[in-house]
Amino acid sequence: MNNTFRRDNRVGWLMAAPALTGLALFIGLPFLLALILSFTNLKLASPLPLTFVGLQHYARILQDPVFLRALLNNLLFAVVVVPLQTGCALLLALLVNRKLPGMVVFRTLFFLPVIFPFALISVVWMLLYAPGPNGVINSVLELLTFGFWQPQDFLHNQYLALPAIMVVSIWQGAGFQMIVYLAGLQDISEELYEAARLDGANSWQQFWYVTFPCLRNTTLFVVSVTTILSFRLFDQVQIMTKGGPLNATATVVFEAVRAAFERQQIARGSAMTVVFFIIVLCLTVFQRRMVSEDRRVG
Amino acid sequence: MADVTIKELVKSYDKKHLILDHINLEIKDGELMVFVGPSGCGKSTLLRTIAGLESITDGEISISNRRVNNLPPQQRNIAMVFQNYALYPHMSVRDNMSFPLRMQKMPAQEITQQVETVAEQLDITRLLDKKPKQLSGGQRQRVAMGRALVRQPEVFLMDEPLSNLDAKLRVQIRSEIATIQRQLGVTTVYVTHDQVEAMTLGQRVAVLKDGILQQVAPPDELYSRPANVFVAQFIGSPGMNIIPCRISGDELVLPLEKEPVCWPLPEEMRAGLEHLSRDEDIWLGLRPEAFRLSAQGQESSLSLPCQVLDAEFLGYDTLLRFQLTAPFKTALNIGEQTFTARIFQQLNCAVGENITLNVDVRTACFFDQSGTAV
Amino acid sequence: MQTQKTSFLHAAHLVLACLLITLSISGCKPEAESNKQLITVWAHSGQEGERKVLMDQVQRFNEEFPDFHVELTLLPEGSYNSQLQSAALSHDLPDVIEFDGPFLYGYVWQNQLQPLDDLLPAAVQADLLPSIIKQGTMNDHLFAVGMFDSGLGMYGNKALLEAAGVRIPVSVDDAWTAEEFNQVLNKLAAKDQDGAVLDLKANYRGEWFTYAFSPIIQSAGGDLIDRRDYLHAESVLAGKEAVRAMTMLQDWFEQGYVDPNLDDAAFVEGRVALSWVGHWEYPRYAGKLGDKLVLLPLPDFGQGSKTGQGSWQWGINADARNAEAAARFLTSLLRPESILAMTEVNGAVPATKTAVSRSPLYREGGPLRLFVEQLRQSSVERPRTPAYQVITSVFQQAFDEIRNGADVQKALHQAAAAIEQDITDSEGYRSVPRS
Amino acid sequence: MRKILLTLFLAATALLYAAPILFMVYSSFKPDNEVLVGLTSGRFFAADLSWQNYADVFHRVSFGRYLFNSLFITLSVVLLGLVVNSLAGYAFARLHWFGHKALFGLVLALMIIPFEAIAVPMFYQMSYLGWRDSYLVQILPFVANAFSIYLFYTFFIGLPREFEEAARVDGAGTFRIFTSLILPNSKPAFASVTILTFLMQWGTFLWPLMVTSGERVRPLPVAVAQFQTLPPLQWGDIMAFGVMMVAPVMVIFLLFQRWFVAGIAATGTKG
Repeated sequence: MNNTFRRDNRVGWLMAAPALTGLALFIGLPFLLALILSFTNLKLASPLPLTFVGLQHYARILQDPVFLRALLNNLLFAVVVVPLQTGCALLLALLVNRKLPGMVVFRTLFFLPVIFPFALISVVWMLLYAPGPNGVINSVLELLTFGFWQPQDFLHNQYLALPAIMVVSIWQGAGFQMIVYLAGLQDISEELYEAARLDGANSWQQFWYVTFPCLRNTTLFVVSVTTILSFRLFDQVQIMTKGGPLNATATVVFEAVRAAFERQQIARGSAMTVVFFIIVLCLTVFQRRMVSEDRRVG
Repeated sequence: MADVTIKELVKSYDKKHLILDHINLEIKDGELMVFVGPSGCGKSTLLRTIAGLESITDGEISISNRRVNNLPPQQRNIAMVFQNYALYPHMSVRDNMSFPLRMQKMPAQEITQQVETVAEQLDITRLLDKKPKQLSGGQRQRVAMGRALVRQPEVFLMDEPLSNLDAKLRVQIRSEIATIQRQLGVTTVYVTHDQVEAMTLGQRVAVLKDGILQQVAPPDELYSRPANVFVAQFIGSPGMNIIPCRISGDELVLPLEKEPVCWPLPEEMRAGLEHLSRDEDIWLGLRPEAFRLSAQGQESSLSLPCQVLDAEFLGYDTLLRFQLTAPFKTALNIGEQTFTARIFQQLNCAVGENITLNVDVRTACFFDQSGTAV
Repeated sequence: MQTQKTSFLHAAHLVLACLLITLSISGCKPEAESNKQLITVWAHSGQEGERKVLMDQVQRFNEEFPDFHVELTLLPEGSYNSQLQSAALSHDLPDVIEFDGPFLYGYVWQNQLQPLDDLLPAAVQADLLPSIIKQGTMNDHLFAVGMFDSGLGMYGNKALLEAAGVRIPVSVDDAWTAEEFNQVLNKLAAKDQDGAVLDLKANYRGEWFTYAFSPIIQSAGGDLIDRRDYLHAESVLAGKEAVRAMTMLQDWFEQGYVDPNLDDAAFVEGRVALSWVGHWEYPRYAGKLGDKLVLLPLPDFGQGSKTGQGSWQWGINADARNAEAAARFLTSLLRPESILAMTEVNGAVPATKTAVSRSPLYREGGPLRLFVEQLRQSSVERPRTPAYQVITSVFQQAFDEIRNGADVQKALHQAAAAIEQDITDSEGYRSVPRS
Repeated sequence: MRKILLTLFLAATALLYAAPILFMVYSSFKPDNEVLVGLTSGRFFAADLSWQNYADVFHRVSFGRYLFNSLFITLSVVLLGLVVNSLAGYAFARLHWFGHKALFGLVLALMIIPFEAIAVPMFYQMSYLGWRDSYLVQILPFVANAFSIYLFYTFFIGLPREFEEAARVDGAGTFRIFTSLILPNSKPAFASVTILTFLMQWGTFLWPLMVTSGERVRPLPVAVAQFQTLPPLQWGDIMAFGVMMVAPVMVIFLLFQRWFVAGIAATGTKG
């Protein structure tokens, strides 16, 4: 070992130490804690002695109809929101990826919801979803259907509550992904389109054979991020529906927080947290595999 | 001023595969030494070990008899010009050139003065307040030179400094570099993959291949007496033609199976080849210039029947690519191997035409089975 | 180059400054002048008037007792108990803690509170309403006192009720029976534009649902938990009485009688004739409806009209630095003037007999006298068990399901099972001595 | 012609898209009892507009305090995060120190743990330490960020190594190279990380909901959710609260729009 290396060693550790300490204390440690606590009977501020209960909490939550419903809701949410939001984002990106006057304004408008905290968006949409003919959305629907629409209490209807939250989420998230798609679109060389035009491709064919394949990795990224976000769903549920009606909008994270924070059942909440992490892990591994497969082929 | 001595230098990342394989080299004070070789040969790595940017596994590097193995770059009193110039993009030319001096804690006034002196020398005074982005390739190159010169280093290291310039500018700056180097007399190590650059610029040239030093010699010696087949083929454009042969007494024999063709060797060459054992298979190396177009009907014993594959007229000379025709082709078992001749006249040969070329054997080189010159 | 360096230095200094500010702000709790004894107090941030009265009381106490300094922190109601629980874990609870009545038992079980029997003057204790004493007592010790108790009932719009031609009950004994109530709703709906005639404060959240609707179950003969051993819930919470009562409640939603009340103005705007709510709406309702406002008892589901009781209460931290000073602060809160100031703004039932007799709302013949009568004869305190925080959370969930059309039997069964499981997991909430 | 049609179509879509926001802004000027009015009722566009709701917000809650809390927490996380994560990113990208490869692998692995997966145990951890209800508990856990480190790493690894080598030959030490060379040439990376951290931190809800008690350290998102439940329910005030809550970000966004877009695009290409 020579001096250069030794110096690098010291300086390297010094530079990385603050971040590594932070990650260890505030991600690593809680993560381990989640694993350990999920095997105990811990309740916040309970005077009972700590005992290990093995897999009891896992066994229970996996039989708990509410938690299972929450899992199903997350899944439903992902199945609907991922394609819709990705599609909307791509569509918006294609629309604003043109050189027309005023395009910057449109782009800004589509992007605007992204800078709104979900908490605020949820509050605003709660009002928009107001039941009865005075609710804005109800009255718009009434107008559009020439009065055939029967006013609904969206957030208290077990069939409409989850879709209502989906709409809010798509509305908020599409702008973000539009930008990601825009970046992807602008990475595609103009020459490819010129070549395609010379080969006689029309606009649709250009999209299908040039644009879409070139956006493969972007799409994979957008899809996987949206999928994971779908499973992280919490703010809207907490504010708009509290998981109801009939648990139609309960989510895994909401259930974990409800158990740990509202009912002080830290151990049960931790077990849910671990299940949540395993889902995210699987999704991530799947996405990574897709991307690396693409790299091998490409 | 300083000399650079490299002894038994070994560089390896994994202890098995050697990037630099026991290099021994002495660069004399004030000399312009060029490292040349194909990409991946280790020439840049060698330069960077001298700079201190790469650690070494074994051996020793000293500058002015001072062992520098473990010294960080800034303590080696060297300056370096990088392939992409590595000008700090956020600083003006003046700040770029001042940077090394400021690192030495030189008083501001002296810095200004020295920067301006060097700028004048390189004719870049009017560029001093510009940012690198605003400069042309040639100007950037000059600024990079300036930044290296300004600190008056003992050794000047240049890593392919011209490779990002167009051909014409490259020639111009190449000669400028040579001039400045001569004026200042700074020991300079110059890395290039371009053998023409190496030949024109280097006072001595070190040829590397696979981390092994092949030959260190002045350009003319490198050309006329390459140490091995690799150097012979790497130096010169196009490289040397290599043909299998045998020496039999006073004669050069092309060992054909049915009917060996023999040429008598000129007197002056015989002495150098005497130690070869009779009938040993060796290699004959012929520069493209060694071929002459034989006049019609004036066949000498050193002539070769050839078939033209292609003739490129370059304005002054013609590069003639050819194959040896039968019986050589089959008998020598050298298949479709092609050779190149440089003929100093305009030639109008049709492709496929059979012609005869004479060979000036006096400039020929001989290599043994392992490829080493004999 | 020089500018680059200095700007980095500036950035670095800024960061450092931020860090220092952070540390200093989070590190030092605002201290009173050093020679005073600090009494820290946490209270829920209720309605505007309540907040103001409380702050006035604190200020007055601080002026009156220069040796002490009461420092009041107001926490939002939504997650109040959760906040207290997490503070309890690190022993960060203040000297004086306010909490919603039924949570008392959990705090006592966790050994967070100390008994007030010997701390509060006997005269003050004797003056408290029995309902306050009952709510604040556990294991034969008084742990908490309140400035007021609550009253739950139905406010009616006399004009609308009379227009529909329904009988208007005047006392607890005289309450509508469940069947009669259904007819009332039916008659009211017939006259109503959108058919929504009942405000159940569906826009409220959290504890409201347990407080307001567990009396239905109790009136029908069920309960949230079996109060004989506080270990079982199934037979009372998922029994046929409870199921019948909650099915009736579900029916009100399904018939469209219930106004969603998203703007919290259904009653004051005259959209509904009946508002099922507590004392706190009295000032607003009375201001808006005037003479047309009548107060009615909740319907009788079979075992007599039942109502909720208990409201915010005060206790003293087991770790309090100076329990006597804290008790003195509580005593000052319980003075009739303090109580009356508070109940004047929130319309609640004053917690002492003296204050009740002086209250224009609650003294004999006052417009809210019914609440006092209810507390005497028909109110049911929420279960006095540490399991209450789970019971209420589970019940709220069940209520939400029922309100949205779930199978009542199934929802209540699940709730009962969850409650029983929690009790088992907590080893029956056996008492654990303070370590 | 086609262009005009397209522009009109886009304008209509954009307007529809922005409608909830416009609704919020419009409602914030209406009297509270006029907010919940159907579009078709004829009263929707007929309200008396005033700034009353804005005054009411300040009267009813300490809006200024919430705003300060949000700004202070967010800026602290952003600034400290820039320092800490860029240093780590550089150490991983350029320096050879014992364990750097293994640790970087670990950092990459940590990237996939979403905050929600550790919120519960961290809530316990912080409650146990008695750190709740402070600025510190809202700042410190979010300073070190695996994704930021990764973004810096990819940026630094793409910078020509020759700058740094030139500087080392010129006599600069590692910290000097980092401060006077890497920093000024990494504006895009810093901008990306700033924007992303800012957006994430500004909207954070779950964590402050769990760990803040009073208004002393509570940030805007939790405050707005709580304001919505504060009796009496006045939708006009709530909308005014909302407008004031996004106004500062809106200004920042309009000023630095280019960087916002670049920052977000970076997540897509680097992720």
